[in-house]
Amino acid sequence: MELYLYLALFSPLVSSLFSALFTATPKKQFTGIVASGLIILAFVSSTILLTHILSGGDVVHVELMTWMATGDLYIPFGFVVDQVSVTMMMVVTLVSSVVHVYSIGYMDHDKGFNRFFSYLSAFVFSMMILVMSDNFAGLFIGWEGVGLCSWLLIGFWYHKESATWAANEAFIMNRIADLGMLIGLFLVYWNTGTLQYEQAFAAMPSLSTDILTWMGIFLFIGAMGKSAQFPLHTWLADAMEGPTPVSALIHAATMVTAGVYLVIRANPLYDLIPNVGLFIASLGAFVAFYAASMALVNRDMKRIIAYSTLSQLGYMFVAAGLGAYWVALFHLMAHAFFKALLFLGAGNVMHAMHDELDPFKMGGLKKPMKATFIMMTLASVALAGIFPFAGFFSKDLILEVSIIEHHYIIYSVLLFTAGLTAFYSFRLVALIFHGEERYKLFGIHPHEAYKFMLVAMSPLLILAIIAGSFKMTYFEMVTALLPATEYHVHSVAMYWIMTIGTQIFVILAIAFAYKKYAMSPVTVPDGTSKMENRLCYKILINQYYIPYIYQEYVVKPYRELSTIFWKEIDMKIVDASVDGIAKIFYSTGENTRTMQSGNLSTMLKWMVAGIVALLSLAVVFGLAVRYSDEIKVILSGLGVQ
Amino acid sequence: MLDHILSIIIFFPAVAGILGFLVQKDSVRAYGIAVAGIEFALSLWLWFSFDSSVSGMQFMEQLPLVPAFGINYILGVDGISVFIIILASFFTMIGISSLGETKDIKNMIVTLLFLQMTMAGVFAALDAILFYVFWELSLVPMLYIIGAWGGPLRVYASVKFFLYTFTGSLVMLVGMLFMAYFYYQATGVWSFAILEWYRLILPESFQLWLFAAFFLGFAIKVPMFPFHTWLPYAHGQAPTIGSVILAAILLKMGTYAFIRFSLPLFPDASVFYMFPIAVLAIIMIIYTAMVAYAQKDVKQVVAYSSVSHMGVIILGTFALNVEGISGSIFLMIAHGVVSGALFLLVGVIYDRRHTKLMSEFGGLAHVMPRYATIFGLMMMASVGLPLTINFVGEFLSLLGFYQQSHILTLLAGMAIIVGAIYMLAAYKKMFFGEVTNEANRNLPDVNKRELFALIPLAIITVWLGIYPKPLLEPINNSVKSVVQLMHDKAITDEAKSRIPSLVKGIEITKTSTPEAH
Amino acid sequence: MLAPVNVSLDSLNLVTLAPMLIPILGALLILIVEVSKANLHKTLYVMLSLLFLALDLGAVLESAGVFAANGTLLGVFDVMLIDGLAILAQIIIVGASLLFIPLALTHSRFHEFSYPEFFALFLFMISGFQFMVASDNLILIFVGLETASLALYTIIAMHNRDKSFEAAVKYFTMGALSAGFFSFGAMVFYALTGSVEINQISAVLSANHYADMGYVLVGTVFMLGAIGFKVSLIPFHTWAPDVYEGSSAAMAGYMSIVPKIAAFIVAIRFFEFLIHSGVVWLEIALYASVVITMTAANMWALVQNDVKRMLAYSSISHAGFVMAAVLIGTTQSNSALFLYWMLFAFTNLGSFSMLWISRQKHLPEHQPSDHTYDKFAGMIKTSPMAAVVMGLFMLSLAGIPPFALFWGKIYLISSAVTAGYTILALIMALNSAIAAYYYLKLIVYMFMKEPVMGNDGQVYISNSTISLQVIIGIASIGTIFAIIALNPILEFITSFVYNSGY
Amino acid sequence: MEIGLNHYLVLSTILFSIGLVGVMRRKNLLMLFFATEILLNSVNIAFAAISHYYGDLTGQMFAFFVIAIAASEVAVGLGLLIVWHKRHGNIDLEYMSTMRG
Amino acid sequence: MFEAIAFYLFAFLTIVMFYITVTTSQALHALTALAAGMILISAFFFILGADFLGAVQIIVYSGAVMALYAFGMMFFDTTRELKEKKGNNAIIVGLSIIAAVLVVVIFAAPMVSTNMAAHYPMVADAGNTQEVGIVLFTKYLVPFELAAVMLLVAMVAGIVLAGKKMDLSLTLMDEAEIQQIKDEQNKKVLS
Repeated sequence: MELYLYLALFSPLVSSLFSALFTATPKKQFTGIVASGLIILAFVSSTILLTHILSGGDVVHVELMTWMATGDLYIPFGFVVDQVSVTMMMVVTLVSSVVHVYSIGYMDHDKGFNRFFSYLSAFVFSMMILVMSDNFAGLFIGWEGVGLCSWLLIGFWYHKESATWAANEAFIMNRIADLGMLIGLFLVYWNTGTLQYEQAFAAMPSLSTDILTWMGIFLFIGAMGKSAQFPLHTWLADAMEGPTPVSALIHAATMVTAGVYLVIRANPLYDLIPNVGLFIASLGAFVAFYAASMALVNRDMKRIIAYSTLSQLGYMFVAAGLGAYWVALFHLMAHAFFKALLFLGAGNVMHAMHDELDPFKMGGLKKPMKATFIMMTLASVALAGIFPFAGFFSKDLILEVSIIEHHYIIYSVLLFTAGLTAFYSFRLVALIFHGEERYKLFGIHPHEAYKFMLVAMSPLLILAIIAGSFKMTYFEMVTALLPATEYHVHSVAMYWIMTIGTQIFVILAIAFAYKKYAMSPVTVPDGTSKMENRLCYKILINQYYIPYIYQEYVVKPYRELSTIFWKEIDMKIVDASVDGIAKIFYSTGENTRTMQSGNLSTMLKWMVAGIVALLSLAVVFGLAVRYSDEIKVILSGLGVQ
Repeated sequence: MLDHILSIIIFFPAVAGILGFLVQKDSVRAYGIAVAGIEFALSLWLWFSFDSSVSGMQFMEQLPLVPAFGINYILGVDGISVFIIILASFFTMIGISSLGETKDIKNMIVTLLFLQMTMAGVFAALDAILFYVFWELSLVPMLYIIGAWGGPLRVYASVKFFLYTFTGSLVMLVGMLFMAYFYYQATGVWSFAILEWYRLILPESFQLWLFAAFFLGFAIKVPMFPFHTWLPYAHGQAPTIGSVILAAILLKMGTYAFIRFSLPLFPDASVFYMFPIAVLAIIMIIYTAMVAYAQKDVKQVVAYSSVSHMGVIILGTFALNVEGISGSIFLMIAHGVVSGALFLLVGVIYDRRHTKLMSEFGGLAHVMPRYATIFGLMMMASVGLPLTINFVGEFLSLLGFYQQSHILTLLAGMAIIVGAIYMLAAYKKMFFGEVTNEANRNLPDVNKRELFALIPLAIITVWLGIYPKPLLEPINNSVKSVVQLMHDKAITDEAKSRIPSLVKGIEITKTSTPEAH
Repeated sequence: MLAPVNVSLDSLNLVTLAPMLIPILGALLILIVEVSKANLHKTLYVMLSLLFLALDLGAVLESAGVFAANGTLLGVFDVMLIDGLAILAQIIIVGASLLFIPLALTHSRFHEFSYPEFFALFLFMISGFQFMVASDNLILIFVGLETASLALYTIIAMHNRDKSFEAAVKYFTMGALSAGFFSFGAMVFYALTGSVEINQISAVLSANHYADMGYVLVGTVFMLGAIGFKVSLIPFHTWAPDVYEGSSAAMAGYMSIVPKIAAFIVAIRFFEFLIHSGVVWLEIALYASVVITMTAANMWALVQNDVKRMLAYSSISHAGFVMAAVLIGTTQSNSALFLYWMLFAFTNLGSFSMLWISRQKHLPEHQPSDHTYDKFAGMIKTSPMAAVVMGLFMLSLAGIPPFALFWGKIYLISSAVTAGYTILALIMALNSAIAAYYYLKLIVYMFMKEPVMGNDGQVYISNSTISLQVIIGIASIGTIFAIIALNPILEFITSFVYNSGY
Repeated sequence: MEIGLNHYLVLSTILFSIGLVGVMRRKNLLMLFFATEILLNSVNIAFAAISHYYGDLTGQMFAFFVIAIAASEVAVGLGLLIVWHKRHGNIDLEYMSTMRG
Repeated sequence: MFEAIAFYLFAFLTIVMFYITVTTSQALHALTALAAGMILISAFFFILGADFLGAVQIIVYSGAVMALYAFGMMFFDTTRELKEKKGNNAIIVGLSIIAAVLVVVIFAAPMVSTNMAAHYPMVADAGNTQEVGIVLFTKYLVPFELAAVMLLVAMVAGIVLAGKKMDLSLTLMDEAEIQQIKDEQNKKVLS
């Protein structure tokens, strides 16, 4: 099985390096094909590993070599394929295989074609390290690695100012969280003496709650950055500047879920500190609602999906925070499928619309883009959680968990959010595919994507539909590692009321969306309509003014402070004081050199003056010596020692 | 020959430098590369014959110079110093081979060879005076390099560099003389041998003063805030090769000296001053990073980033445990490689455009993709991305210091944020966007000569990031003995508890070591 | 009636006179040669002087052997005192003179060297200095001092241009004032103790426990004035820069070494017993003047435009630095004084010789004095070897290891540390940093600036002859490889100083 | 009223101070040399007096040598002045300040 | 009593003479006053029993030195009234008075320790000149000889400086000029 592990791990690396060889050359179709092939190889290996684990095989654990060893610290390159990581591997390799193949078409006309595959495969490799590592340090490698690839890919079109800005924003924001993560690591190391999951988790129960709480908080701060939780969420929406396959892979399916993965991975820790868990869950619920609310009014197709991702991440954190790790993981998996599908569909639309992102400028695309229409609709249905699609199983489970754990506020927030989710999803679908063909106003002739791209998307479509049916298989597998809490509402009646109630609520939301955006005529908003001048609309469209606040109260002051530090403090105080000391010597020399007037008479006077000065000193001293006793008396009278 | 390999490594370039005067002007570059290559081969040989499982000094050489005053020619390397020596010879080679069109190239190469002598000497010397000799002597070639080949403010910059460091080290010299005097009092003979000094246990009050004296010398060299202002000038004005060697090797002298002198000689003072120094280090990290962000000149960005990174090294050093000190030593090497490479990269663009202002550039990634790639790699290494060389050092340094103070480590950890900010901003300004300046439209990409210098650095950056063990293991062994020595020598309870003992349960009796008073 | 005085020749120890008599004989011989045949070439006199100086050095080393075997030697009614200090000082005096004399053989012709009187006066001067250091009798010291000084004034004036006359007159007049100070000081001590011999003075003073502190202080003040003038302590230094500028560069280099070491010996002999027996005032006064001399001279050197004048101020600073050894007054510090001065002799003679070798007869328009900084601009381009050598001397003067002066510096600072003068040690160290600035200034000009238009480098070696090159070669070898000879020298000095009781 | 050593010392000091005044205020070098003669002569009085009161000849010896020194100085000093005067036609020290700073 | 009167008288006169020397604007007055002062000092020497010294004082100072100065004055033509800038007199007077007062204050106090032994005691039955001779030619033989050297130096110096040798400055002349002058000299010798 080690072979498959290595294959799964390293074939993306090979793919990346292979593509990197051709970065300086014009587009080569085969780099895309080879890269996709290698990723698919990784997928196959992961599948084999999955079947191995499913069939009750042992956890595959290898230690490649020592990375760092000094003092008591010992960090190997260790990789483990267990129930959790294999799930993640499956998600990662599957989605990335799809995205790779898809990208061959999507990036067809881009001159950075080869480079794109290099970056994309590098991302897969980093992600594989992240999920497969058997220790926190390895996790951190992957953590930073995906950050790097995310930076590269967001800024892939580096000639665009907004893209590079977004890339840097994403990287720096992630760095802020990474600091928390790093501190978490230090805490783990100094308290348990190791960074290996197994030993560290084994040592944790004997630690005091305070330390564990801090550990949990700092690790979660790390997770917050990567999973774009409030207040570190702004980068995710901006990250949509990257190519759409990137958004699908990184900013929907895989990287952003790393935070959830971390919490799941550290479940022995979070089990010990339920308060932190509750905080995580509350934050998750808040983010779920908060993001969904922003998605309601947004006019950027990709941003809407990004907010939806954010919202779903909130769901996952709710589950993870409440201790339902397997539920979180399950939703993670299901979400990966339908969200990636949604993004890829959006990519098709963008292609068709020549990179137009405003859904208000589309409409009626279901005719020219039938396949895409179907896929996106189904994905939205899955997202909305309609039975029997994947979202239903995973998302409803989270609602159940919250009610079973008696967190009714969370439950009601989540329930409300589920309605919002359905609304904005179908608002999007309706705006794009239904109604009038507004795109004609802009003189665009949309066309369907390449066939093979659609084919490539089909596995996701299938999974988005049927993933829910694997729930029990999955449950049995994963609970070998995670706490096996089955969440059942106590009374059957209650269960049905809840389920059906939710379904109805969601369907009503969908219907409302259709009514508003598909049935009634839609105009491109131009800032004049009544709704657009409402306060709440303004707040939402401006993302609660958070980016503005960051820009005005963090970025700008930082820049100004930097300039002040440089020009005022460094140059005018620190440096000037050093130069000042030198200048004092120099100017003293310059001012006193007149003493050497060259006049002999003056020189003689100086000599006599020297003698007189010495004599005066001598007399003072002589008197002091002679009358030392009296002087002491006087001084002591004055209070001097 | 192996018995005298250190002497050979030190004096071979100097002798070759003198002979270099006789080489014809057009051929002198080849001569320089050849000499530096041999020197590098010698240092590699040193590495291969180095027994990494031994914690003590190896290849010791001893020759009385002025026995009446206790000055001896003592050389030796341990895991702490050996790699910096190798790095020095490596950078001399890289530097000479990357030299482009330079006026008075013969003088430059001879100067570089002399500089190499002093650098090897500093790290191999085990006698304080010998150390001081090389330490001061290293200023002279650098003075000349900056002053003769530098930018418009070169004279100011070079003299400032020289005088500033010289002043600090003179105070250090007084400290050294004090140490020798204490040794004389305790044993009746003069000695400047560092290993002999290690046996002294000084009372805390003396330690504090002596530590301060040594600190001034080292801190200016490092350079620590607020003694850092010579560095931007020196880097800003120096030619590429000068900046490379200054950043890669010369700055390391200060931090190396902290580990070689301050920690083992004054364990109690080290503990006493740990927090003030850590605060300074944190100011260095954050403040200079912010200053770097405000810069308009890309070389100044790299220069200030050096200061910022040196802050992390200082912090690791004053973690006073094996993890931190090993990390800081590793980071010295890492920072040497990375900042050296960054300065080389800045030199590449400066050679082409004769400006270093970032506003002059923009969109270079279109024009010079290979350049952008290597720059990007080095920038990421500088930012401390895992699996690059810098991360190992930074991680261990911060990890080590976390044991001493949580809050301060948290603040120091800001390094990874602020570092990313100025680096990414600079990268964005230079490489991203459209090509706006017509002068940049047709810039040639990095050429073979430059690649020859840059590729090895890139390889090292990644290789040691993934597999730091060849360095980390010997460093670890030597650091362990230093930490143990410090623990044994510590006299205050505070110090005893702050510095971990590695030998559990065995307490070395104090009577075996002479006590000065 | 008076009884006849019986003196046995043995008890006179006439051998103690030998080193001083040799140069006197040489001078007389030169005068006789000149009288008998005029217009002989200067090389003859140079070689004669060299021969006599070599003999002199031989005699000094001979007495060094005697000292090593028998200890301090008194001679000729105890007027002569041949102890370690005297021998060491004579070695420096004669050695530096040996290095100086060949500098007369310049390519261009200069006035003083063309006349044999110069060499006669020079040898007389040396014997004067030798008497000065080889006695503890204030009378002999005074007469020796004046003999040497009068010869020196004349030698300076013999350079024969306006500046040198001015220098000689200034030096002479101030010297006369300081002679007054010396005699007044000696008078006070004579009044106190009834003796003019330093060891007697010391013995009597300690016998009555310095009962007349007022008198002691007055005497000390005037002695300090007189000796301070000789070693150029501030504010008695004002002659130094002008005299150095006025005399030839070679002479200036010589003056920065030999007269001062003679004065240092007197200072050691006179001040150390005072400090050690608790004249705290002297300690304070010396401390202050040492610090002021070091620092202020450095600051003035910073602002000079002429290299020779800069070196003059730097010599003042170095003298102040070394005076600290007298203040500290331990065996180590006294040894350090000699070590420092020997190494300083090499370095400073070397750097002044470099100026001498570049001396032009007619200055170009843009050059207001003999050795402006501008003159050396871009020297590395036009005359690299000379630039490197000059740079070497500058680095040594700045105290950059491993060049000669560094070793003297650390030994001296170490002696301050050892004796507990920590602050002084720090001030001494930091002064080196200030000093480094103006030495660097010359290096900056030489290595980092472009040559002045029309300077083809010929100017730097306009005076060059083999003998000058040899001297510079010796000086630079001494400067670079000082470390090799350091241990024997140090042991030699220390044993001599220690056995003399200092 | 006995004349003691102190009287002579005080006299010597007063004369010495007069000499110092002369040294400081004279601009004519010849006159300045007069003042230096006064300095040395004043000390000689003291030496002779001490010698007398202590019954010791050393003081007279010192005075004797001081006279010799003074005489020699006159010779050299006048020589220097003659050289200067030949060139410049004056012996005023105000004209002697080409070197300064 | 006689001694005291003599002391005060001579002291007064000496001070007056020397005061005139340093203050008068007539060079001739100064010279005369100086000579008078010198002679008055020799009077002190006689009072103090230093006959030989007194004689030397008169011969050397009043004779030789004064004669030299007189020649010098004629040479320099300074017999006319001197114009001396009356610059910062306050400094001069201040410094001297401070110096005088300080030293006088100290010297006015009698010495505590007067019990020192005379190293070269005066012999009762010998004349001062004889005593001086003995001490001078035994103990102070070396200084005496050195003084002779010093006088020789002074002589040589005087000859060199005041003679013709300094008339032409080789330092300032070019090599060609020097050669020309030499040739001329040789011609003169030949012819």
